[in-house]
Amino acid sequence: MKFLGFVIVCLTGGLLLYGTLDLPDWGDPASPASTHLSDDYIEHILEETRVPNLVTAVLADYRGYDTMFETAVVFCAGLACFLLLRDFRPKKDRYFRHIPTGVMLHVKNPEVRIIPGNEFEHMDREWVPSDRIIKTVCRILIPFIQIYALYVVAHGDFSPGGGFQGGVIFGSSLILMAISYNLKTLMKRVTEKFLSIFAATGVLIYVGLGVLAMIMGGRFLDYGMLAPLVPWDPGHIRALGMLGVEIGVGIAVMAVMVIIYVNIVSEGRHDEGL
Amino acid sequence: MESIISYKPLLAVLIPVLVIPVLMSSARRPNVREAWVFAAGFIMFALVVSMTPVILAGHRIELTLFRLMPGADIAFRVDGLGMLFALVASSLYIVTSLYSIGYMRGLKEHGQTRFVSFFALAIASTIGAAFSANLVTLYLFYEMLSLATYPLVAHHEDATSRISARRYLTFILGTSIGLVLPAMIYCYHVTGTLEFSTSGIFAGQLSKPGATVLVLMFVFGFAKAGVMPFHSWLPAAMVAPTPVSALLHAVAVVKVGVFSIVRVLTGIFGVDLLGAFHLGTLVMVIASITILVSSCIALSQDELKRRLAFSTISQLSYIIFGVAMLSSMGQLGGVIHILMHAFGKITLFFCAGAIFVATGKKYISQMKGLGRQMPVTFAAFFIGSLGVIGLPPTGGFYSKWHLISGTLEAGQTVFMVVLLLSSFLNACYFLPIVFQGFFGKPDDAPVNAPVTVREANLCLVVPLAITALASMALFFFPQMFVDLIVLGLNL
Amino acid sequence: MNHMPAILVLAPLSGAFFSGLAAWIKPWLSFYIALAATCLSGVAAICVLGDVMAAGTVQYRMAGWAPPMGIELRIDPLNAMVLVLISAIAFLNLVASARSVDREIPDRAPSFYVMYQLFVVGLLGVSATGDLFNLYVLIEITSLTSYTMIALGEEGRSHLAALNYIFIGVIGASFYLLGVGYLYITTGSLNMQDVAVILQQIPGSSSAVLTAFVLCILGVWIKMALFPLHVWLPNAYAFAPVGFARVVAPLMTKVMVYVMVRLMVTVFGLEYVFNTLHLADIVVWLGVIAILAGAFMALFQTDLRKMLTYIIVCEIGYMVGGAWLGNTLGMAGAILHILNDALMTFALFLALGNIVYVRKQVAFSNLQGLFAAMPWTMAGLVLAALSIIGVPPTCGFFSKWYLVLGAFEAGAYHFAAALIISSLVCAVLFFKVFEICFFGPMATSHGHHDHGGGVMTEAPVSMLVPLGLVSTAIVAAGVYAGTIVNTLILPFLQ
Amino acid sequence: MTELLALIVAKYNFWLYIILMMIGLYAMIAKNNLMKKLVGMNIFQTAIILFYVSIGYKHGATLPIIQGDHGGHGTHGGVIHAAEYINPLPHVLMLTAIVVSVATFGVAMALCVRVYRRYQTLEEDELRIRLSEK
Amino acid sequence: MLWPIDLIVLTFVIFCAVAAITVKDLLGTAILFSAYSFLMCLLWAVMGAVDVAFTEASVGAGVSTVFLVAAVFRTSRRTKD
Repeated sequence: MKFLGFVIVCLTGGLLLYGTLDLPDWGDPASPASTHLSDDYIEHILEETRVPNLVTAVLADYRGYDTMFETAVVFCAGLACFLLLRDFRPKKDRYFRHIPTGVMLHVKNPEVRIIPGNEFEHMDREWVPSDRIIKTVCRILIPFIQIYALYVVAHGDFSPGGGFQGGVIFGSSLILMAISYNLKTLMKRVTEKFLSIFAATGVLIYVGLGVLAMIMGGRFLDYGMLAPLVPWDPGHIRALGMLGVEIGVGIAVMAVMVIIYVNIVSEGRHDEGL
Repeated sequence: MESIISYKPLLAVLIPVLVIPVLMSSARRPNVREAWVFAAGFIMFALVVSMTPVILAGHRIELTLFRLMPGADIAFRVDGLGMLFALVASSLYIVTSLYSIGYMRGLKEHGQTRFVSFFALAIASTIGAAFSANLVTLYLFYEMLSLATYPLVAHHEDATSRISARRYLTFILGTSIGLVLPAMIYCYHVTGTLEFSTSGIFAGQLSKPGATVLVLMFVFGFAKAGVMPFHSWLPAAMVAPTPVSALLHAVAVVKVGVFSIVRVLTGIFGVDLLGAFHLGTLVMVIASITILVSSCIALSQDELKRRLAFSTISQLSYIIFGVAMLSSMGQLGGVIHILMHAFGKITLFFCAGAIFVATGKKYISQMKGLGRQMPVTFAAFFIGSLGVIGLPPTGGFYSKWHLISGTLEAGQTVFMVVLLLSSFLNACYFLPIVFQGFFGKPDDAPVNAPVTVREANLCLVVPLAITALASMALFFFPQMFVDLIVLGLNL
Repeated sequence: MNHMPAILVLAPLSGAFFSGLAAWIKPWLSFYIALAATCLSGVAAICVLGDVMAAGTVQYRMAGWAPPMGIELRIDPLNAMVLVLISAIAFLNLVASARSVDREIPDRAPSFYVMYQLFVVGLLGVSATGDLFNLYVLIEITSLTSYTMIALGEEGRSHLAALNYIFIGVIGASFYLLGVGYLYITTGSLNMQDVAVILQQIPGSSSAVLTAFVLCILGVWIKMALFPLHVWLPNAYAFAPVGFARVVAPLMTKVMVYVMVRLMVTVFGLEYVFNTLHLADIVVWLGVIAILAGAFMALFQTDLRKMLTYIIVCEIGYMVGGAWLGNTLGMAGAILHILNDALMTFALFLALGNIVYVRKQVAFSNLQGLFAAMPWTMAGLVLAALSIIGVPPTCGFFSKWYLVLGAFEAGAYHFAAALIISSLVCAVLFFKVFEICFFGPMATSHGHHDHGGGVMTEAPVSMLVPLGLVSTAIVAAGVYAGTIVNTLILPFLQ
Repeated sequence: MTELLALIVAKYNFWLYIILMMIGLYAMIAKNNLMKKLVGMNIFQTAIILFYVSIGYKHGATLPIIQGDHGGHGTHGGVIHAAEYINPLPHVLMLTAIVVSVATFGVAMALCVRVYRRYQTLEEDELRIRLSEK
Repeated sequence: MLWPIDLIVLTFVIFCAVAAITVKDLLGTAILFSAYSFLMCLLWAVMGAVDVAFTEASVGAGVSTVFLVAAVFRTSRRTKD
């Protein structure tokens, strides 16, 4: 196997090397790649869409159709993790802590019902006395991360970033919560239903905007047609449309990232994680 | 000769197919079922007969169903040749269905509905093959027939029938896919058409080796004709119930094979091309080898049906032999042998079946003295064997006569010897049966046992009597069929 | 403005998310939403086909941007045909899945339907788009969904099969992506038409273009499981849940063949493929090897399902070899075979699904007496098998006809021989199966009971109706093969 | 010598991406552990992304974000020179590619967890043994 | 003059890649992989692909690593190769 792999790799590498011979030099401004289409984009995007960040403009408008499917792919991944890992059977042995005494109970018998409350507290198997520093730091940090994520989503038209990055950051803030506290804390705040509905809604916002454009008499995703719906500033209507889809992408990505993490880390049981 | 557009050929093919669901639905009520079978048979026969005068008047009936590719449609064309074959098949179908009632019920066979349904399908595809206007359509019905026959051969669903059904399909399907299909596609590739035309479709596009290979591919590829070495499915298929052996493996299936070869030789290659490359002689050699070898094998068979099967193989090669003679006399003799042999051989099979039903005896060695118990059956057997050997007063004489005179006309003495020798062999393996039947003493029976006549039931005896008489009648009135052939091959 | 091309893709897409949401209200809703969505896209596909046949190529500019700056859907006779095929098969299979999915994936059926629709979206998008990179994204959607749904099958083995598929599939997709990269750096464009125009000016000797071509074709071959690269396919399709195997087996590989044809004909141009490069002979030989290898590997299987998967491998050889014969007949045969093979394979897997539904296992040993037990299913199976073998008037015969004609015209007699041999082997395969189904336990019951009088354990009607429809489609596609070639395929190749 | 150096300067980016890609591909094919294969897969895909990004790079050009005062108000604020800005298209494509790769990564990860839950190993040879013994 | 920095980073990248697929500890693999992604995004930022770099920083160096660690946490940490 190793040898075979080596041979294949060498063949592929050789082919690719051979291919590079006729490539234009690296960073050559005259190469077709950086003249044919890119010039059209660079020169026309601003007056056509009023969005200075060319990447966002091309991503969400010119190639918005691609991006819609990209979001669908993300949704797929989340759904896939749910389908493959989600496991509704409760664990047989559970751990509880009797808060007044601090005694740990290891319950093997599934019949025994212990309602976690102010007397008992549900525990992870690998339970460590919770570290106050980490908790505090994260409690302070997480809101800022989330605000930054919102900024990244909203400001994607003018600076690097956009729905996807913002969504990932927001999602990772939630993941951070799950790590610093424990998985239950997260799942209490954002339930599974909430996440899955968000994931679907995010993409639906995207598709919906496109369909709305169709209804308004344009092609699919033709934000220019949305002008009648937005009374103010028709000039920036395309920018607004992009913002809308970016928000959709952000929501979907945020939800999916959390779904993937939760399912992987708890083997689909959603009870205890890292 | 103008050609008339008519839906009759299509109807003739469709009726047996359309009746199948009815048969299936009336599985619980056998009499109703058989009634439907007869209805279908008679309607089909009537349709075929109703077309005969048109054909005899020198016209053609044509019908194009689907345009697949230019020059290769699914189309029907009724000409003399096809009409002759259709007449034989459809008329004998009625007789056989009567016979099969007696046989199947006499033996209390299982799965009778399946039996009659696939029987109807088989006869439908036979008629279709007879009426097909080009090679594609012919091939279509040829394959349909092979598949429709499989459940019939495998009817008994036991080990032997499994083996022989497997062999049956292997030979038939293997050759048709492996040899005929590529040959056919190659013809289309070269000429761009597959329509049968009496002058052939090749306008000098073939070299001698190419033509030779193609001819061999076709002759061996239509393995239903039982040309050696692709013959051994036929004896194996004898495990099927006797009506199947009678109609399909003496008339319909095997004759479809021969018919296809005749069509290809006369309609695709054409007499001139074959003559130019001396391919006729080649085919005649192959045929005569088959004739002699299979006759010799037949001599050594003790099971009656197997012996009949081998005699069928040799008789089929007569037809190919005659057509490959390329002389009008020979072709006439060959093609009309389709008819004559059909009636003779089906009689023989009916007799074998009747004997089996009545006495349960399969082996010739057990049949000593049976003739006095079943005089009608053995009389019919005698007539049938005369027909196959080719002696008056049976139609077989007519065809044999033309074949021999054809060889004389062409001055091919060697082949005449082959014919005479084979006729002699036929006599050797048929007449002793009759002789023993009437005059031999059963081994087991006491010396002066009172002989009681124990014929099989009427459903079995009547058909074999009919066919025997018919094959005698053909000796006196062959003219209509001769006209059909002359028109079909415009000799 | 005619939105049909967009609706075609959007209906299942939005349907997917709606049925995902509806599952939280009432689980059974998601199935009907999926049904409606696929049905809608089927209608749209038929409308598009009508437009194409009436007015030639249909273009749809996404977001209203003119290509090459924007993405366009470009639908000509070829993809119109493929689109109708995909949506029809997706719809019928959904009908058939109504019963089988609940049995196979009991607690996750709604999510299955969501995935299913996304898969269909991917296939439709792949065959509708006119943009090279968009093609990649959509291929990834199909792959991702199929990884997942394959992994929903038999515990353990199906997961390994899916992982294996992921690794190989990612290599394939990445090769395609690399190829697109090389194309982009040499042409500077991504729109198929535009790229084709620019490639005209680039000398054929350019190593970058050659690499791009080889990489794209290699990637597609990996995805379509051409023989040496087929290792992922048999396990993946054999362990997948039937409800998914029924749709992935006929469609996935065929769509990839479509992509190959599209790349050869539209993007690089037959001129470049056959006259500048000299790979055709090698590829035809590859096809021959694929055909023979697939057929003979199928011969050694003892499980109906495995057998069928290897037959798929064999059929791929037909199409690749035919497409590379380098003449119109061969290409037409290959394209016709995309349609026919999809129909045949779909019918086979539908019948398989019915058998699995009734008998759970499909090892040859428990197929006995099926003709008596489920006559209708077996009738469909027989018809499909005859079509695979190539018996007229089923459609398989005619695509084979064109392929062999093309082989003769190209003088590639080895390819013709391979086709004939493969049909012989397929005949052996299927009649082996039929023999088991015909005989079996009935061999002992030599009584008076009539045919069909035996115990009938037939699959539910919702699974039989699609089978019946597809069987008729098989015959119809055969009978009207000439019409299809003349009205759809030849206009595309001109 | 100098032109060789020039060639290297001109092309080394492409070559290094090829090296990275070979590493990833080798890991995917030859590594025994499924996780390693996954990491290899990701390296492979990142290498391709590197290739695209190198396509997009343009000497003497800056980020593909229009600078200056003609940000908001359309055309009247001075003309834009295409040579000043890097080609945005490859970046767009690669954003999509990254998303696709992370999605595939997640799914593959989930499958690994399932496989481990079933067979208690991620080494391919051991998996083969497990499969053969049952 | 951009290419020396570029070259240095590239060599680091390659080193990280090789290390990531050779170390025997999967947790180490995860971390090295994270480093690899981070260097990669540095490289892209140098080449002016800020958006791609941003995404890679958040995805490759961030979330993917977390996923990898999570998966390692649920499966085994040691490996033979």
